[in-house]
Amino acid sequence: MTSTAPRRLAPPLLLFLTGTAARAADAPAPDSGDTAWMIVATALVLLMTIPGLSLFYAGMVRMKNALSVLMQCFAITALVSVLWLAYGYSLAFDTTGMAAGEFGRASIIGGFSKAFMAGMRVDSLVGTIPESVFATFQLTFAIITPALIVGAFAERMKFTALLAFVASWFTLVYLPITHMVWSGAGALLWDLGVLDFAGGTVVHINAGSAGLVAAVVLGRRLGYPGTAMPPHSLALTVIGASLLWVGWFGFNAGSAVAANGTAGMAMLVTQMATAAAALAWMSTEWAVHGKPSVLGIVTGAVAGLVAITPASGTAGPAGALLIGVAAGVLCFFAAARLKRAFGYDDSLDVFGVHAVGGIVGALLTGVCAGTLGGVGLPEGVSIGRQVLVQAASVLFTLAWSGLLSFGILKLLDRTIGLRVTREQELEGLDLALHDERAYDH
Amino acid sequence: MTSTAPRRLAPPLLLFLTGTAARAADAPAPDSGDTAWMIVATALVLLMTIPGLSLFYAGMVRMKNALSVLMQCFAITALVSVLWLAYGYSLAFDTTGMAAGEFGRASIIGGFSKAFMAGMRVDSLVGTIPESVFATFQLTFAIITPALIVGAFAERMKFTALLAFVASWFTLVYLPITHMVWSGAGALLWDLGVLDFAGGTVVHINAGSAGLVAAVVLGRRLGYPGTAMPPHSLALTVIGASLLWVGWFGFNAGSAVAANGTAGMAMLVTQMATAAAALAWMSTEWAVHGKPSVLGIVTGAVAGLVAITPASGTAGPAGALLIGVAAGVLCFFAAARLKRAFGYDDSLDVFGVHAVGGIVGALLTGVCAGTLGGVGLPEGVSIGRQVLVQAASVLFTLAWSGLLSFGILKLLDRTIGLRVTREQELEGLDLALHDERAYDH
Amino acid sequence: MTSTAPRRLAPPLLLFLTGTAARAADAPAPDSGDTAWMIVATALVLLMTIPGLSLFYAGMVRMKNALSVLMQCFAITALVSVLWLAYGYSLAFDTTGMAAGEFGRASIIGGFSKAFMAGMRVDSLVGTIPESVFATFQLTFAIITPALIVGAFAERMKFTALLAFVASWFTLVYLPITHMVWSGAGALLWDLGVLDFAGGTVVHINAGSAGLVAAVVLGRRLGYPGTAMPPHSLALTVIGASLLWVGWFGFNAGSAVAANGTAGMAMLVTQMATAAAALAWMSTEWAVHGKPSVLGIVTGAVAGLVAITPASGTAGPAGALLIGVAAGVLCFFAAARLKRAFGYDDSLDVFGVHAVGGIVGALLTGVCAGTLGGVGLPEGVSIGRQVLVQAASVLFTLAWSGLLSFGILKLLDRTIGLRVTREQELEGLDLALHDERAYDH
Amino acid sequence: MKMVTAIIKPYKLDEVRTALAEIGVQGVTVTEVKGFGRQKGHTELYRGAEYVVDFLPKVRLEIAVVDERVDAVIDAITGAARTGKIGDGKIFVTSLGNVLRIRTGEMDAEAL
Amino acid sequence: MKMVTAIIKPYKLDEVRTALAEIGVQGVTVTEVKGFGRQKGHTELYRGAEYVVDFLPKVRLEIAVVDERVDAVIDAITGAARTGKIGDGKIFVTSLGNVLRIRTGEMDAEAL
Amino acid sequence: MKMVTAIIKPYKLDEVRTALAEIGVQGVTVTEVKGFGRQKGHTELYRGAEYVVDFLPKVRLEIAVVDERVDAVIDAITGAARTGKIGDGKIFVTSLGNVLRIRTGEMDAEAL
Ligand SMILES: Nc1ncnc2c1ncn2[C@@H]1O[C@H](COP(=O)(O)OP(=O)(O)O)[C@@H](O)[C@H]1O
Ligand SMILES: Nc1ncnc2c1ncn2[C@@H]1O[C@H](COP(=O)(O)OP(=O)(O)O)[C@@H](O)[C@H]1O
Ligand SMILES: Nc1ncnc2c1ncn2[C@@H]1O[C@H](COP(=O)(O)OP(=O)(O)O)[C@@H](O)[C@H]1O
Repeated sequence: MTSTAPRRLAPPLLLFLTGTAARAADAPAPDSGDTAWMIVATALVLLMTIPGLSLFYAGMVRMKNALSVLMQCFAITALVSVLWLAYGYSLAFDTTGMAAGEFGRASIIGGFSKAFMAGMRVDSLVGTIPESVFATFQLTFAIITPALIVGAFAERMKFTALLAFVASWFTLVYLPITHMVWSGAGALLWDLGVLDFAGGTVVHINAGSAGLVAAVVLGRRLGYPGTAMPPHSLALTVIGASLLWVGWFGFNAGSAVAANGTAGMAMLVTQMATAAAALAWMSTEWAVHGKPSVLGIVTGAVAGLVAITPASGTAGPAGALLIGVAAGVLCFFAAARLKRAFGYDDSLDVFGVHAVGGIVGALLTGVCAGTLGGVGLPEGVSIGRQVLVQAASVLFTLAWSGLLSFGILKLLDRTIGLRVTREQELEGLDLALHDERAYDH
Repeated sequence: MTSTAPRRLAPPLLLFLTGTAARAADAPAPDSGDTAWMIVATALVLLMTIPGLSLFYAGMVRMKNALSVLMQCFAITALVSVLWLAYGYSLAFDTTGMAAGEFGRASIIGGFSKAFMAGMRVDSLVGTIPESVFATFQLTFAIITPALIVGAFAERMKFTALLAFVASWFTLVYLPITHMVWSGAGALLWDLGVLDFAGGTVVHINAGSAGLVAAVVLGRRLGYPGTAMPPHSLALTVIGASLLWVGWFGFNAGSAVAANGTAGMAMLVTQMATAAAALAWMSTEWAVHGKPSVLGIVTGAVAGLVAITPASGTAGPAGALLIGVAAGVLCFFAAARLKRAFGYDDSLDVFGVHAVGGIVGALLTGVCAGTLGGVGLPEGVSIGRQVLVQAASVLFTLAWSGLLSFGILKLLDRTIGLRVTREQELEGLDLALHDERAYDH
Repeated sequence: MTSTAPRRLAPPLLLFLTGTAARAADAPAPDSGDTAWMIVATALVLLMTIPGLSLFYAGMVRMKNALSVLMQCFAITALVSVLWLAYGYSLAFDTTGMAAGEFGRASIIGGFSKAFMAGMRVDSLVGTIPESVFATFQLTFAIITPALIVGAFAERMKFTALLAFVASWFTLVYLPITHMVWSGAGALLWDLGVLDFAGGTVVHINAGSAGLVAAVVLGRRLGYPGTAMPPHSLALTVIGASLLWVGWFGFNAGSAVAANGTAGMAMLVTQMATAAAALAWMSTEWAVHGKPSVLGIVTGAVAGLVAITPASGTAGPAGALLIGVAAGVLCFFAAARLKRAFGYDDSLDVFGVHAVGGIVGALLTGVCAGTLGGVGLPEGVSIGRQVLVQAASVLFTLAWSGLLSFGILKLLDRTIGLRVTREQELEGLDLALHDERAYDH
Repeated sequence: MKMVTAIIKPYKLDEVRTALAEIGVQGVTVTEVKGFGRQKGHTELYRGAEYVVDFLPKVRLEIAVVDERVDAVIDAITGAARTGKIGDGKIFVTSLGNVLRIRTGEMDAEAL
Repeated sequence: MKMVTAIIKPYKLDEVRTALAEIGVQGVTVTEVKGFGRQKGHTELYRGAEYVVDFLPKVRLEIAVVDERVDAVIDAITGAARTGKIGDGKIFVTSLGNVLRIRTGEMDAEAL
Repeated sequence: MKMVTAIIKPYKLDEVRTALAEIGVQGVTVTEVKGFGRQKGHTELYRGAEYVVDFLPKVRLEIAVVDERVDAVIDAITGAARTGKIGDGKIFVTSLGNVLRIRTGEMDAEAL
């Protein structure tokens, strides 16, 4: 069903067409405009993690832990890059043995035929762009996803445990989910018909679920929630959020894998959903607490960015407004109330913003593709059915990521240990783990 | 006269050609290179406001008000985006009923036919790029213009008043001026023949005039000018100024609405005018005060960026040097002397840098288009005549923006009130209005 | 030999082909995709200096000198731009009188035929892009190179001396080396056959050699090495390093002067070498000192970026890993041990990171072009021979830059003086030279 | 000799300094401190985590003076720092054994 | 009256504040200080430059009290700040000549 | 016992610390302060707004010692901190009633 739908706009569509099945058709030709855009989109998504997300997070922790967060994000960037080269790209995007509607090992995970970028030459293409660009673009998604999880266990995790967790989670959670959603016909969730243009499921729900589990397994920070733990530098957080917004154009519009109308519309709806969510969070907070805050409005913007992500290739401007408002309001309550109600310490609200925002977006993607100016659903698919497909994919991802994260963390806890000592936590991770201080003022 | 001049390079020219009159001619085709560049240019102009301008401004205020400035810029970004979607784009760029040389309602303001992006599809084009990209690119200009004004009343305006002011000013001042200058033949200032490639009039003089009025209507900050109010973090200001410089390539070269020689030359002259203005301000300050300062050199760079903006599509490298040096020297005296002489408290020199720099640029645009390596004036237009046209447009914009800003502010003052209380001002806007502190060191 | 080798991928190749010799062949046509990419690449390389490098450096100095570093980088940006317009572009890229294999004045330095961009029109091309874009792109390299040297004499140089030094060094060192390596057949090092895709020799070894000489000629900072001089804000340093990483895509992939497979592969190998170097430095530091640090991992990343620079157009992913690991380990020992052993005070390790990283990269470029997935060496050139050519170019550049830097600095020392007074150094350069403080907290 | 230590509101520092200069006080050492007292603090709110910050930024002045001048100093401070609102601060007076000027070795009254 | 000055570990500030409030102390002035003492500092390392930082962040409390309450104050501080580990800090007691409340002009015990 | 309070130039802190360690002083509490005195401040200039900053960054040391050691402490500080230039700072000596080590409850001389 889906393989013929012109509206199926997930990034690897072109890969699929030119990489395997459609090779017989007219030979793909490189396009310098598409290539130009995708190189820049890659730079923009990298900018989202370093320095974007790093600063967004580092500003929110206490001064004594600011560097530890920057360190974690930077090390993840380096570590995931090398793993991507070694086997990640291959396990995610090797489509050997896949066929639409047939279930097998290859529906879950790719093989090793592209390990160490085997077979990639300067002139290898994916669609109209060099394969080197496609592989690096996808890498930046693989980097930011585990980096997002950092917010959940900030201020208390051992750096060794972080490295081990990220390497394992990347391999056992990120790569399979990416493969299942984006690698093309024959992949589990692709065949199910999930719409996830730029990674609501692959990136945000995936990271958010892992974050919740990690927050619970690691336990609360010393003193939480009694002690005040105000952000040490909201200036850094605002820089980070701003760079996330700007960089997200690469994330969403880049997921068109071309400089075309789909990319343009993805940019427009991204802008609108983000703005709407920022205003929605601000207004809700204003109504509930009496004052609007800058941490609030920027968090609302991030919630909007998260929620529009899966819909950015299919929703229209009006749909974007709906998605933005819903994400702004619901994520506010998730971050401000839910975690307090349940008592877990998801330090920087990875679950409340990324999982909740991602779920809101995933479900509304089903709604907004087919109405409110969206591009329309594949023939024969009703809105209700698409929403069900979206919901199934959400649950599948929550479960896959949650269960495997739990297993990985428990294993690490029993072997190398997850958490710093009480003394280290009191002293702060910067000095305790890295022999450095963030500021010498 | 101007409608046939090949040198008329304001951004909406292509819109005009492909959108209304010239539809009969050969069908416009999308160009992936132009599209790639314009998506990125949009991201760059957004980067100018968040985090660029926000940081430039936030670093210059006292620590207790740092977040309030960041909050204002971020909220403007969100608010203007949604208003742009609702009616802004339509009022600015709907050209229904316009005809070259004919004056009517449509010469001043567009209609509502494009409200909520009505009629915009994934494959709608403006020239060679998707209309979605054109609309988002133009939006980023609509965002930064009111954000510039923030500098004039920093450290004392109520946040509610700010929101109300921006919504009104955007509607009554920004949209008409944009329409009159950029929407094409039939628009008032377009028909007059004004050269404003990237927004010297639309953005800078417009914002600068409003800033001066706002500074006067709100009155001085408590303690000004006796009390020292040094910038709380020049590091942030330098980051902001640097991002403004980089992002301005999107602003000026993006105004070519294509990746071509005009864009390239716009980038080159932008670089040269900015560099010259930075050196000119630095040297003037060095001569006058005995030492060069980093706040000085970066402000000089911004003055150069402002001044080259209207000329960036028509001036050559030598003209850019002239414009840069003039802006650097004159804006220095405007910021350092003029406001002290007249005693108004334009906190961050919106008038001194943006209005004065914009006027210098607008007038010299007339000079440098026709000489010093410029692209030449339309046939039959002398330099003197063009300078007169430029001067008329400057005065018109100063008056339109000044008078309407005055009206809006006075109205708001009598209704919701413009200014925080004395206690709030002493405590700082961050805590008083937003319950937050910028740093917890 | 080299003029026919398809593997010779230095940026000006296209210039050479379309600018002089090959003019008779099919007329070059502008390509909007290539132009789009090169405009953005230019913005990215500018971003590397302001704010990238400025912050990387400013964060590492003591608070009292933070602004002086920002000031130096910003002033260099402005000064070099104007000099580039006046004569720099011409001396670097005017190829009048050059012919492959013939030695003469023009093999060392260009003429003045392009001074003040003479002859450059809106539609002038270099290869497939506007000449204005090519000239601005190259300018950004001319800016960052002297800015790199700032790290060597940070916290003690007079601002007047800095300006004089940079103007002289740019003219006598940067322009000739650029010309000799990149201007095309007939240039000294080009004819020798050196591979320097994006500036390992021109930028990094050149700056690193000057840095070492400057550190020695100026002498140590007061109190070095006894007194602790911890970085005043590692947060700024991490922002700077992150922006360097992101911006470096413009530097390396932009050196393809087109949006094609070479650019794409340059991006991929840049990412991999940087990641590998970051991990290598981190691991080495962890092993040697017992803890990994954020200053370490980001410095490692910069070392990797430096080292892959000359190789980025010729190495494959596996070669990139090798180059990254070698740079990470060797630069660690150069920065942590070498300067302590010899006792010079290269404040921010310009020699240890840029010269050493540049040398590692230059030599391994010879190795990795011909093996490990590289694009292959020109016909008839063995790996051994290429490494010898690389080594000769390294030595030539070290000597040219070192000797001329020494002469310039000694001359300035005897005339205007290089170093601030003891009192100024104790008070800090920000107040002493610029009447400003970085923070008012 | 006495050491007069005053805790005042930060934005009053300039006025107090001027008042002290007017009566001829030439030296003051100033510290930024946090004050807990009767004056209420403020509320901060971060993503729904609301908490009351009960300290307030204050400035602490130390002024060493000869006994005869204590009252004048106290009057100068009080006059300039008083707003009549809670939180204006306190003045503490303690006796001071010796004073020494490091530069010259001068002692006590000469050293002030 | 006495001035009780205590140097404590920063993360103990909240507990000490609470303990003081419980015994009715209404005013405290707090300064962030660096302490050198028997407790060892930490090592910092920047690109191979390793050095020992021998100061530690501490918090200094000043509490003016009437003589009768000195012991109660000392007990409250000690009880809340003691961890038994080196570096817990010191308490210094000095005599206080006069106290004045700037807002009202009240003196001494009334001013506390 | 006495409390010796010294105001010195910041860059002299390391030398003074060393001099104190040499004579066996084991504990010092250090505060960053701003000093107003005879020494002139600096000028700052922001976009034509020029103003004189008349405070200077100083460091304040507090050292509790037994009476016999006061002179040695003063000599150590003076020796290390003196540059002979205006602004070298002051030393104040006040008497100290009691000292208590929080960790152990030791009192007075034992507590130092
Ligand atoms: N007993 C005390 N000991 C030390 N400092 C005190 C004491 N009481 C008050 N202070 C200081 O004086 C400041 C002002 O006191 P507060 O009770 O708020 O108002 P007021 O001085 O008007 O009575 C406090 O913030 C605190 O710094
Ligand atoms: N003689 C002293 N004078 C002033 N402050 C002191 C003195 N001795 C210690 N201190 C302060 O008390 C703190 C704790 O002292 P330290 O010797 O480390 O541990 P302990 O209090 O457990 O003996 C020091 O960091 C310092 O701030
Ligand atoms: N009367 C005083 N009370 C408190 N502190 C003082 C007094 N006089 C000077 N100081 C402190 O001593 C510092 C040095 O004093 P200053 O008059 O500048 O130089 P000098 O100590 O050489 O006479 C001042 O910056 C201030 O911190």
